[in-house]
Amino acid sequence: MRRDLLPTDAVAAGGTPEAADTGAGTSGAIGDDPGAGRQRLRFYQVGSFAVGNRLADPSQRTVQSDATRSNSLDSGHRACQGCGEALGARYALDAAMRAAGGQLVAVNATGCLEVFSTPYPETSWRIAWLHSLFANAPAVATGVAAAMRVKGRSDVRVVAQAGDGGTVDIGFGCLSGMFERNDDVLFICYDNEAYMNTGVQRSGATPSAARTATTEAIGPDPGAPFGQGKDLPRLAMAHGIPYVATATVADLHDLEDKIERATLMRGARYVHVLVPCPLGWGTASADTIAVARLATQTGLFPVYEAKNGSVTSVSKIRRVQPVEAYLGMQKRFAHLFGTPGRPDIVARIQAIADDSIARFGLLDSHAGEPAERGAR
Amino acid sequence: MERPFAITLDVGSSRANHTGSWRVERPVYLDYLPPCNDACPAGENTQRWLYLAESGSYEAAWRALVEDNPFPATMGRVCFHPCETACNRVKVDEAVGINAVERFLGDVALDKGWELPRPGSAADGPARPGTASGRRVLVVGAGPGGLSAAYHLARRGHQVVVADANAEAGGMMRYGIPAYRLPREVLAAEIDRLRPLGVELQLGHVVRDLAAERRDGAYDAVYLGVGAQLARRTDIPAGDSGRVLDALSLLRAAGDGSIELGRRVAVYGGGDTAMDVARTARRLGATDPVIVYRRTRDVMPAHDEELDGAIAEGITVRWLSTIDRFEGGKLVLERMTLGPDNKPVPTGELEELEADTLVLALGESADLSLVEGLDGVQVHDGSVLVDASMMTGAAGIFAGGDVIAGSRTVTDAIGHGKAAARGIDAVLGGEVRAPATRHELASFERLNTWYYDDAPRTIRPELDRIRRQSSFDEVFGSLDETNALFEARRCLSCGNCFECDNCYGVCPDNAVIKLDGAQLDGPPQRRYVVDYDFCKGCGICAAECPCGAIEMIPELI
Amino acid sequence: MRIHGRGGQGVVTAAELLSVAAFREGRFSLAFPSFGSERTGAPVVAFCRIDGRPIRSREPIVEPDALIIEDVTLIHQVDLFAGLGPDGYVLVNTSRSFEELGLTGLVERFSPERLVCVPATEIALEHIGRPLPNAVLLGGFAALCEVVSLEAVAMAVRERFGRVLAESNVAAASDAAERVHQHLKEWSRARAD
Amino acid sequence: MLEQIEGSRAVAKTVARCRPEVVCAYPISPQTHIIEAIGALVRSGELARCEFINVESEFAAMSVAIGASAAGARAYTATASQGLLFMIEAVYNAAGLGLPVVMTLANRAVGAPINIWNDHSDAMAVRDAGWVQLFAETNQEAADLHVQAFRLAEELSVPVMVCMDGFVLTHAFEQVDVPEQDLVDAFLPPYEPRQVLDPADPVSIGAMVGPEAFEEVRYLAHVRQLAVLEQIPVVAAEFERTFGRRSGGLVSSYRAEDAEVVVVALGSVLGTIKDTVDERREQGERIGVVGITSFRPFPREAVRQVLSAARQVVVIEKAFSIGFGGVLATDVAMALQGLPPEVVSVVAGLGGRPITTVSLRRVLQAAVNDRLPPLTFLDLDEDLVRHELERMAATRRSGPTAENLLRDLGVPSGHIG
Repeated sequence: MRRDLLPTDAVAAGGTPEAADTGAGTSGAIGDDPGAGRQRLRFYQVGSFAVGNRLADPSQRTVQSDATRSNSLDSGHRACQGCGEALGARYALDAAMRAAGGQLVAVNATGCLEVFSTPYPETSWRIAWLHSLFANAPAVATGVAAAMRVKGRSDVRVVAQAGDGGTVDIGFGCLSGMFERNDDVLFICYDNEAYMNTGVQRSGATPSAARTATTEAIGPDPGAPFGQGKDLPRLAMAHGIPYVATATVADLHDLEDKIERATLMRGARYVHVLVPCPLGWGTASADTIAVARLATQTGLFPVYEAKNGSVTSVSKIRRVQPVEAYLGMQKRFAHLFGTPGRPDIVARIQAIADDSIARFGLLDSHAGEPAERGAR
Repeated sequence: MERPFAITLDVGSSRANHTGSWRVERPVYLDYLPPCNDACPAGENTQRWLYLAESGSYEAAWRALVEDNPFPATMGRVCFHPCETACNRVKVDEAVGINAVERFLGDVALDKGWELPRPGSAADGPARPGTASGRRVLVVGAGPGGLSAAYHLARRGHQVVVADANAEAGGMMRYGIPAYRLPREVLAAEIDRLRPLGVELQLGHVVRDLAAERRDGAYDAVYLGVGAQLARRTDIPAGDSGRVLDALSLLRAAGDGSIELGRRVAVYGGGDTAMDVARTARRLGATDPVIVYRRTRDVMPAHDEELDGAIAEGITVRWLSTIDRFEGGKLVLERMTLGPDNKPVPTGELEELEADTLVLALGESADLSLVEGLDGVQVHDGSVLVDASMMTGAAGIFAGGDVIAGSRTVTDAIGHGKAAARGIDAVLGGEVRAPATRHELASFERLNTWYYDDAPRTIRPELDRIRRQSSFDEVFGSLDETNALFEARRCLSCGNCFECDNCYGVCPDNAVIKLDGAQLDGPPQRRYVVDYDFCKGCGICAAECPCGAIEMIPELI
Repeated sequence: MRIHGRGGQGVVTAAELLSVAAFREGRFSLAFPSFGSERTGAPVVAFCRIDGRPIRSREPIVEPDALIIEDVTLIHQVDLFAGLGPDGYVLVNTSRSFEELGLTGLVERFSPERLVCVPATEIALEHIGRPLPNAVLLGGFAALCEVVSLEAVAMAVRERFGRVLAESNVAAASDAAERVHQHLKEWSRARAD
Repeated sequence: MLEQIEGSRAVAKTVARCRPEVVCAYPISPQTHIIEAIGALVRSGELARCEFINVESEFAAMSVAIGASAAGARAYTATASQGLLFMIEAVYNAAGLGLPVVMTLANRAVGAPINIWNDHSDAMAVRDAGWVQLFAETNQEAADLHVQAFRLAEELSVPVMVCMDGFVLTHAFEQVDVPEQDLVDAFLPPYEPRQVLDPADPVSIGAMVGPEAFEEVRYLAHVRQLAVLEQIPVVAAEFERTFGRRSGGLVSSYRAEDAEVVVVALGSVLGTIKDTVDERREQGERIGVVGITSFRPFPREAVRQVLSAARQVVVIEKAFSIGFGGVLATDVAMALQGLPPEVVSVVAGLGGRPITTVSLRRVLQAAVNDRLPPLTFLDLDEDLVRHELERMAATRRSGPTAENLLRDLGVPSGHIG
């Protein structure tokens, strides 16, 4: 069920049955009469939203539905229960592995992902993997890519991955350099919106009003300040690199599609994946995907892709939600609710969501509107 | 490769770290009772056959269906489909068109000549090839209940004789349901399919003395499915000019074309039968049939789609009206209001309605003369009393359908027949099976509806209005295969794994194992098991299971 | 040798050329600048040691045997003559005389036959078309103290620059050498007189 | 072939002949001429099959080298001073991962105050990082050490830093026999990594190691360095056989056999010292010189042997550990533990201050006369220091020291030397 076979808008928005037809091959013979004709399978049951479908043609399945997926990040890792990053990393790297035909090397920045995956004497990776430092994953990946190029290994794709701290903060210098040189690296940021590895401190990706250990929910302006933080996908776009995309662990099809597309491109590519952190966000471990989904359905996390610096497609909001629905399930925003609560702050966050919806045209009614509208 | 100590590790070695020990809750795959199954009076495993139909395995789907109900083509036309009323999809968009898919399967089966399972092959009964039990059962009444009982008994290896006073089998299906809803050839074909099972139909055979009949025929048991044939009447003063008929007579006569109605026909009643009568009258030439009903639409017993069908054919309804008298081509109606408990209260206001014929569709009563005097058979309020196995107070005598209390529908009767067959089998020395534990209901709240794509139901083709007013051609057409498949795939599979791979995909610990189970009657079934060595119990699999088939259960500490 | 000038005048290059010239003549030499982050126009010093055996010392030359001064305006900024012995050579890029430069006192401290002014910038403009006095001065220097030959300087210049630039530099250097010879001849004649 | 060539260029040509596959370039004085020249060699095609990457920082330079090396490519970079300190985390990392990166360090002082001139503070700042640190005395040796560096690095999976004095060597034009390509090829086999990022044989490189094994990992790194110590003379001997000249080794000794006073130093200052020693020898003083080529691993045994007969050891070093004293002197003293020589430390040449024969002469005379204290600062302007100390004592807000000193000196920017 590849999204690239579909009109983007229709799928993103749920669309009509016809438009949402996943176009997934044929079911072969119908009934017991081989001559009854071949027809396109329609998965109205789970549409293109669930991981798989027993009726789909194997060639059209998601990587994650495949019993022989590479499990790039295997069992036994020490991530917390319900870790979005563990999920996102396996999603992304399995997809990259499939796209690259297994010819993949991954470079990892320091952070949760690195710590929980490779404590001596055990590693959870099943791929060629290198960890160097917190800030240098993009540069290390550049080195790997250069080595591959000089050795004529054009078949090998290089992925670098980091959390939001390693991407938007400490690693940004190297990342920007990698972008600017258009090095042949796919950089994946697993954004859980704070320094989770060190105990939930604010990063440049922490959203306004979120409580972290360094932006406590105390005082007249509780949580992370408004008007700060980096919108890295847009900064990446400003470098004019061939490919920039955002995704979440809540839409596997979209994520895999973007990773596969990015894997097969050349030059600097950037995919920014929202990966909720039950610990840092204060969500139930079972809600990791649900909260990521709400991030998209409120408009707070716009899902889109951009080529050569321009947005080329956006995932429309399917069931628009007020920000309360998203904030309300996270303890890091608990200070905004209850008695007396802070409806004024919630309103400011809603305004941010509305802005994002307008900027990217996330609702059908906004389709075609100019994307740029003020600062976030 | 000589690897540096500690900093360089062999891939996948973390599998030595069994993170399952972190778990305080464990996910368990459970099968819940889907609301469609729960609501089906015939006890159909609706979701199961929809599941099979989804993959295009129509014969497998039909076989799963006829495990419970031998008349899919019929039921796909006449069932009032409580399954759809119960369907959770109603809360997403619209109910799955289960009934239409059933009809599609039934029609495909007739078309392809698929045969019912062999005698003695009941999936839920003892294995007895042919009529190996050597027991004989008399079924009185070849209506839906009787035929259902006969079918299920035959499948349990018993020899069955069905006696019916009418010239043709089918009971109310044949004589009470208009042909525009159920073409007679469809009904006949499905009934004929019972014969290869060894079911003997004795038509035109009136059973008067049940005890004698049983003794003479050496029947080990009897199923009583005589239905309700006695029209209920009400005392309406009527002059000579007024022609008053009862609904069953009219419907029966319409079936053999032996009746002439006037132009102006009034129908008194508010059930499905009243609708059938009015619509039949329209087809027989009545220009503007009127239904007179004492109460309002929202409390009317007729199903919405029957009423809508009638209105679409130009039939009008006089709401909140009773018939005071019928005189000189005129009905005098009295206006009512609704009192407490929706009881109609007379207002004293009168009005007139021109009518040539008044048809009373006020329901029917069972003719219980057959059981009068039978030892042990108890009757209460016009209905025979039965126990859970459908047995009357008399040993070996079972009853179902309209003769017992409860909902009087074809589907209910089919369910009764099946239940009685099971009861009879037990009495005749079959294994006494404890009733299967009913699983917990798969409530809507269990579902994660995000995953289901928006897909409004398919509209069945309808006959155009002009032809509907003038012929007994079937009003609703069948779904074609594409539509049937589409409709089947709208099933949410409430409470039962349908192999969407979500749990397999969303587990952050790769702790869900995808099975590769070959399955005889359909596509390979790839359900899943949890690898408790690694499952940390986060619960994402359960939260993201579209159909709510995973439950988190606390670990015993 | 110590060479004084300003950033951009090729002071360092001059020292390097000198070292190459010495190398070409089979001697050991070591050239190095007074390392700094000097920008164009700032005072710059470069050094060159020449010897018949390997040179080990890397200390800056505080007691030079010879000085080349590429820019006389430095005279009042830097102690150009620091450490120069009484027999030291001095070659100054100027179209004026020591007297005209107000350096009469200086002249008296050293051997007057070893103090030569040569208008290297003018010569450079004439031959090269640009005010690049360094190779010109090396030509003059070869003539003055004969520590390296004009031919070796020409070789070094040809190694360093493209053909056209090299030949114009060589011509300019030869011109300067000629002028120095001329000057020395005049001086000895005057002295003989 | 002998050439009169700038040190940087000689190193660049030599490195190119070592056929590095990835070169990371970030400019910093006085390293610039090296990477500029390699860049030109790559552009001209003279150095083929090489990725020359203009990175955005020294940190990235070392990081790119780490990635390249881990992926099986021969990786090289060069830096100095602040650049080295900016990349220090990656410097440790390359060593910890056992990646045979070779780096030229154009030694330069570390600020503040910012200073671009030569001393050894930068090299000393990373002496514990796990890199091999080789110090070149001449540009010939600088060139030769790079060939040996790649060989050592790759044989033992350890990164090697070739330290050459900034400006003093990098910018000096002198005669160098740049190693010939065919000889380099014979001496330096293609890089065969001990561990490599290979999709066909995947491993996880760079695990987190906790208290249960970290000490062992560090100990093994130490053992590796000891193996390097064994290997350096072997490689140097083979180098001599191949190229016909001596270069490298653990230590070099000059007229030290019968010396009562032995001067120990690192790098290019050895030449000036040797000149001074020759002069003192003519005066009948029994003075010798020992140069340490391999600072890390530190050749404890070799140093012990070569110095054991001396009465006094004078360590002249271009760096010191503030609050204690000489770094090299400490190492030397440790090596001489239990032996008679007295070890004194002379800190000299900081921030590019010339180490002159005149000053050395004074030091050596003092040494011969046993008048050297344990720690001396060569040519320290004591008046200036006293003045500033007084000022600081007088008023707390005495202003920044460096600026005060400059004001006191009244020195314009263009001082000689």
